[in-house]
Amino acid sequence: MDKPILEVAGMTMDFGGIRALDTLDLEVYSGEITALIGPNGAGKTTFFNCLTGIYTPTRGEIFLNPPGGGHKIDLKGLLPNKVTEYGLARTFQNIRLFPRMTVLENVMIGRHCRTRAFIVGAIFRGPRTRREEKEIIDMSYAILEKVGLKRFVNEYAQNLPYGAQRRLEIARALATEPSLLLLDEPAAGMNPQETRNLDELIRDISKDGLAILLIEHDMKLVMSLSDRIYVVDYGKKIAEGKPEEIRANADVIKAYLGE
Amino acid sequence: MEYFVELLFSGLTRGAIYALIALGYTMVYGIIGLINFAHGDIYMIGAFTAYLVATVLSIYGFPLLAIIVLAGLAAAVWSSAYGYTIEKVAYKPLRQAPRLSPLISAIGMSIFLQNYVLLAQTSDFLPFPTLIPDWAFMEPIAHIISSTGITILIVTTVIMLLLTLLIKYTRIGKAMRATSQDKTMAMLVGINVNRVISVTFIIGSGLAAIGGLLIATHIGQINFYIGFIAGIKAFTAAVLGGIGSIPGAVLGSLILGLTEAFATGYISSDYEDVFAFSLLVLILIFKPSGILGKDETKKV
Amino acid sequence: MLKLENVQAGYGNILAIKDVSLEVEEGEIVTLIGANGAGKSTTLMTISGIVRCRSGKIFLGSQEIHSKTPDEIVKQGICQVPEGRHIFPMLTVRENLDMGAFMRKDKEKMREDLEYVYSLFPILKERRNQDGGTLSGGEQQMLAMSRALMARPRVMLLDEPSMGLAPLIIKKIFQIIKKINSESNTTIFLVEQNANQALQIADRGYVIESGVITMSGQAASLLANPDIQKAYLGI
Amino acid sequence: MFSLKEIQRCLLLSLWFVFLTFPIMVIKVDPFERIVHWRWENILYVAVGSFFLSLIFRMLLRKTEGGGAKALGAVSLEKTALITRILETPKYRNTLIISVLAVGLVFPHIFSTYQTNIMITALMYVMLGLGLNIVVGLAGLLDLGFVAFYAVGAYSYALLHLHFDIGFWTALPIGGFLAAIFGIILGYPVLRLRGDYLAIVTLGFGEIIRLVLENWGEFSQGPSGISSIARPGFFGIELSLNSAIIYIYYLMIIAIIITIFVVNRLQDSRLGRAWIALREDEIACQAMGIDKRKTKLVAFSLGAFWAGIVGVVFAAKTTFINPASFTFLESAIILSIVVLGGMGSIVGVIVGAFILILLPEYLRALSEYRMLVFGAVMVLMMVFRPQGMIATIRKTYTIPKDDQD
Amino acid sequence: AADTIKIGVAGAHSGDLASYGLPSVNAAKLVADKVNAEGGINGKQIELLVEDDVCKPEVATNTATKLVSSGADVVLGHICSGATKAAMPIYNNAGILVMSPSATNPALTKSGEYPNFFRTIAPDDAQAEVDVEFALNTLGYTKLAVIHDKGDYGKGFAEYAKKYLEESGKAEVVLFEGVTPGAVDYSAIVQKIKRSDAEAVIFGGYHPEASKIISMMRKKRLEADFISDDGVKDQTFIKVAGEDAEGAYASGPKDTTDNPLAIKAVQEHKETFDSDPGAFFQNAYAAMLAMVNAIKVADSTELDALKKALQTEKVNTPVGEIYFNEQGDAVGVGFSVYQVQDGKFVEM
Ligand SMILES: Nc1ncnc2c1ncn2[C@@H]1O[C@H](COP(=O)(O)OP(=O)(O)OP(=O)(O)O)[C@@H](O)[C@H]1O
Ligand SMILES: Nc1ncnc2c1ncn2[C@@H]1O[C@H](COP(=O)(O)OP(=O)(O)OP(=O)(O)O)[C@@H](O)[C@H]1O
Ligand SMILES: [Mg+2]
Ligand SMILES: [Mg+2]
Repeated sequence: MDKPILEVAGMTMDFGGIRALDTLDLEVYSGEITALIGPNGAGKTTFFNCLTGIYTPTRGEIFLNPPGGGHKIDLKGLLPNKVTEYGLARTFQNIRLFPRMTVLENVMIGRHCRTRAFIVGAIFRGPRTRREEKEIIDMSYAILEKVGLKRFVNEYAQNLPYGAQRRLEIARALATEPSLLLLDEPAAGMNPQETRNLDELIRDISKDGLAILLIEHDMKLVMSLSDRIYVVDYGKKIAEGKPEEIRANADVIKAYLGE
Repeated sequence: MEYFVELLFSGLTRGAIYALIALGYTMVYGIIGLINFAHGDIYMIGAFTAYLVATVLSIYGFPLLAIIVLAGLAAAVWSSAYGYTIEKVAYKPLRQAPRLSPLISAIGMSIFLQNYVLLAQTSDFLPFPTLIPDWAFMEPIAHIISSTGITILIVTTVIMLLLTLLIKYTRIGKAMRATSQDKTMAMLVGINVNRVISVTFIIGSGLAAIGGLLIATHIGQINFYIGFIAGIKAFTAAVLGGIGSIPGAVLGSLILGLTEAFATGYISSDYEDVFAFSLLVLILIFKPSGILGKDETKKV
Repeated sequence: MLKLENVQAGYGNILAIKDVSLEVEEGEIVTLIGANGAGKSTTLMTISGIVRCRSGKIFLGSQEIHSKTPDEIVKQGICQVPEGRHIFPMLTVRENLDMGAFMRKDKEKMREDLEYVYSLFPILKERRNQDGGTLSGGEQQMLAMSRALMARPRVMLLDEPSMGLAPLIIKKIFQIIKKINSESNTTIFLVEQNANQALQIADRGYVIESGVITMSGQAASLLANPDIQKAYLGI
Repeated sequence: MFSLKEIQRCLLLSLWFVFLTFPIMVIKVDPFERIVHWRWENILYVAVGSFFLSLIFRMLLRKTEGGGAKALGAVSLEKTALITRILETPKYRNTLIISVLAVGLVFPHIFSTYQTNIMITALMYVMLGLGLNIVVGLAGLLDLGFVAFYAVGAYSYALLHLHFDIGFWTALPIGGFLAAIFGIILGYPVLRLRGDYLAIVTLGFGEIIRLVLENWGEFSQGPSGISSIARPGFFGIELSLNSAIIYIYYLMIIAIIITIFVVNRLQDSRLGRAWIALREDEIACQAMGIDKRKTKLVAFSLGAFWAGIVGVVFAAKTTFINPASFTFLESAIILSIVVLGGMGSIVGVIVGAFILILLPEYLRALSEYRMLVFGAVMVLMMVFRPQGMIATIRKTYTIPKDDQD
Repeated sequence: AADTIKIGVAGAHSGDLASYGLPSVNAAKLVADKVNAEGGINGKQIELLVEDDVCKPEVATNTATKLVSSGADVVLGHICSGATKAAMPIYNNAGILVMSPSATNPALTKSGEYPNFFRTIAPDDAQAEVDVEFALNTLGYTKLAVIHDKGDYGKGFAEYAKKYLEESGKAEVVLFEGVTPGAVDYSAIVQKIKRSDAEAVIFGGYHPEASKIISMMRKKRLEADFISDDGVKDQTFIKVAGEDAEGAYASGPKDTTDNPLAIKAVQEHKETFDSDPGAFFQNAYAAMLAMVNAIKVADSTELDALKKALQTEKVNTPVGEIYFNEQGDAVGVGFSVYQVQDGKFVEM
């Protein structure tokens, strides 16, 4: 098996007295779906925040191996937008769309870090800019089609039903052409039917060969999707392995799954 | 050394004056996140009411104490009434509007109030009766701080303490904090949001009136424009201390007052305001939500 | 106990619920299921008076409440755990819980209830002095639930109380719902995506589709209904 | 049309106003002669006035209230006023633009110099408004010190002309760039401040600039100002005053057209979208790979640039400037233009500027009541049109019809 | 218009400076009515065009263009020097004579940039000269503090006062500073004055700040003398500062109490507006008389004719028998210093 696209070692995060993450190690491989599960308050979202530069971890390393080869990049302490440019994209547990922008625009924003046009380009709108603009729209539209939000294109994001908003977040993240996609509880607030569609969606996203790191409490989804699962509790890793191993793991059952 | 002390007290007096207005600003901001530019003018109206009542009473030969009490009362009552009405007319209809709409409404209201007083009364400066006599026992330090100055300092401190307690421990105080953080949820736990907001305006305006009375006594004259200038300074002070925080408003005001006094005393009064505002910028650069301001902890 | 007659409500010029009539008897657990955007949350918000009821009637017992203000409605004993938790971000966990009991005067009972919710969710006790805004999603959900419990309402409206919770806690939440319903005879009106579990504990259920009630019946019969199984239970 | 209940409420209301205005309206004292004038008649005026006003107020409010979400803000695309609908359909839009342009072109020839002159002022504020609109309307950065950049522009021309006899056309870009640089200097440290903290810092900055101009006499000639600044040159030809004014008028028209064009282009460009997104949610923005600080700085300095340009024009038009023209109230008015017109909407800003600048001039008829009415109008407009006169038209994109999932 | 003489009256008629602008309007009305009653100027009636400029340069240009557009023949105004400077080019271009009762900035006359500008008030430098002369020679002070209100008028005056004090060599300026108008408290600056051991304060500005400062000085037990300009020589100053104003000095147009015309003017004002006239009333009244006379003599409103008439013909006005020099300053306006004695300005 080739080298992981993301290597995290000894990640620790303290908030005043509270230790949200405790020397956590984790690896993600391209083309795989890795799940991160654990009780509420275990530190999952915090882990995402540390990866994406919203918090700087108290201790620990984060390295990204660009899929195209090239030497690995240290992500620790970078600004969020830098991290995204290097190919990490995320969705938020408490939805953070641009409420008063249309669905399409939300996705177009995702293209920002992959496009160049600036003041001059914007004003004079030369052929390059026009081409770029067209490319943005087409691609955004394609992505919306993929996640099945076509019919909302010109709807304001804030007026979308909850489930649709979650999918829009995924679409927006995809627009940044990530090599690693971080999903924070994408199925929350979806009914089983929608969850099933989401399942398919995530599958065919990962078919495109990018790595996915998934936080989720819906075990049905996690077990069916993930290639590997990490279980954290109180910021510590308590188990790691294939779904069936995890399902069988006594600690995990005690701390998290229950009978 | 003496000079230093003199300046110190000038600064404190000035600061206390700002604080009296800043407190109202901070309360209103705290509850609906609105920079209430009309607040300075409410203070002006308070001063005018006090002026009218006091003068009338003194013409009819009431004793000084009665004058102070009645004038103060009248000022408080009417200012509160104005505050209450303004909120209902100019801000309440804009609860769901974009954040800036009430701000503009406030600016308009401020212009309106100034000209309302200008037309109904006069553009000239009017002599404000000295309601607080120079106490004999103050004579030895009268060259350092006047009786009025002392009074203002004391009143400000007392009000600050009372407000802090009110916000922290009383039922209405809790309701205020809840309302300021999440109106929908506040309703869902049974808070009458509209009433809470009205009460806040009433209290804030009442304070402004007390301020109006004391400050006018201190300056000795009023006209329709005093509110605007003082208002801007007071708001600056409130932000400096961390807008929304009661002690912050006072602290910010004192710091602002002291800066101006010492700038005047040791450098030049030409640039006192420049120093005041530069200080503001500096402090905010290092403490982006004011000295005592709590940064909104919204988890990602 | 709670009764809606042909209620219409919406936002701006969007009609989110077009014709909702339903009834919840005293001491019942009734669940409302429906797809995303069907109008479940709007229904609850309309009952609580946050969203204006444009036409139709809402009764609590014998009296009309659709024209009352939210705080009056809460005083009547209707309390809601809203979608998206709505924790007061800059109040501590403890203060959030106190706000839940804002309407109450009986200090003694309140202290007991506080201990009770702490016993249900020990994590909250652990974090009682942490700002609500910094809690994790699930912790916030627990806090929201507990805050509602602190109010000791006659009628409790729950909007997706299991959202974002770990499997263990979800089990617990449903136990709690059943418990307060049976012990203190609280009437429960429950909105759930997790229709399966909801119908397990509910007495009756309603199905809402794009703002209109399309089906209703005993929980058991709904569970058995193939259409529902297909559409909402993911079987 | 009015139920008895409403009438009653209005009566109560007017009673309330009688009470409210009692001290200020009724009592008037002459502290020197120690006489009290009780102006009882005013009670009557207030009562009657407020009664009818409140009737009208209710009637209008009833219209606007048309069922809105009480707690959750609701927005939707269909919701459009007539003006907006006109602007959305290209056919009408073009006819409108053409006719406005036509009027604009012949204006100075049908109206008096005075009319042209105040029209220039209005146009200058349109430009200021459009500049600030980039900062506030698009990027959502509340700037209460915008006038500072205006002052920088004006003084750079005035001083350059005074000391080095530099002409209008050379000064124009210089003024703009100087202002932009000031924008960056201020913006760099403070742009991380949240909403209203930024507002007050900018306000402070505006005041600082004014105070320095006022006190640093050696540099700026202090309060007595700088006089006899040259009007814009016309290929070296000396113009008579009237033709000079008309000339400036046309310059402004051209400037406006350019501004509109540019702002429009910026609005639906990659940059413009980034600004709007930034206004909506900063953290999400960064997560989408937008460089927060850079994007904000660009907005801030672009706005400043425009203010600087207008500043130069201002100096050239009045031929005399002193710090009195650059008070906080100016900033407030410019901000009002943006918000009152409709945040982020170009047409809105134009409408706003015309209302707020021409109104006081035409209100001269009311002489002393001028500013009173002005203030009231500002409040009422906000109350009845909270979104501003003209709603923003977000660009919508057409989709191939066939696919409907 | 051939059948009427249109006289524009421009100045601050609203806003916080209104109290300095409105008295001129009254003066204009009084004179106009009188002249019209007597059959007008060479048979032509006077028509007044009153326009507000809020003392703001940019507004002043609008006011000016408005007056020009509506065919004003001569203009009384503007009130503030800044506004005046901004407006002058427009009048100049239209060849309209302008006479201000209150714009004191020296450049207006001395720079020669405003050939069509005249005024009936002494420029800052002249006033400063009087005050300084008085402080040095009559009162014999050697250490003075010069304070101003940072305003157009006040600072201009203060700078000249400083200049003359230093040139005189008899006294030193121990403090030169501006105070922020409208500030809520002046104790700091007063402490500073005190520390500077100034024997007297020369203040440039208007009465509101003057009364605040002098009151604060007395509160702080600072007995230094207070000498100021004619922006302060206003009843309101005495009334507001009350006791504290006693003994303060202020310069102003030569005593008008025994000048019959002045007495008459005040009388008319009392009758028509049943109140005392305000700031710059006498100057405005004088300006009106001067312009009316010039128009009568020249029997035209053509600029050069008027200028010639103004420079040659002496006119009897409330501020004395005056004519105008080449630059446009009034000659013969006596200037003297007054002291507040039991509630009145008494000429020294
Ligand atoms: N800013 C903060 N200050 C203090 N404590 C914090 C802060 N952010 C998070 N925490 C604490 O750190 C712990 C981990 O939070 P986190 O959001 O990562 O949990 P989580 O695994 O995402 O839980 P959930 O599954 O409920 O989302 C929680 O106990 C939370 O209370
Ligand atoms: N604030 C709002 N403004 C405008 N439209 C809204 C708003 N909130 C909800 N809507 C619309 O009202 C309809 C019903 O929304 P509601 O939230 O009630 O659905 P729901 O059944 O609760 O869905 P979910 O399961 O996602 O919570 C949806 O179509 C949604 O687009
Ligand atoms: Mg989480
Ligand atoms: Mg919902």
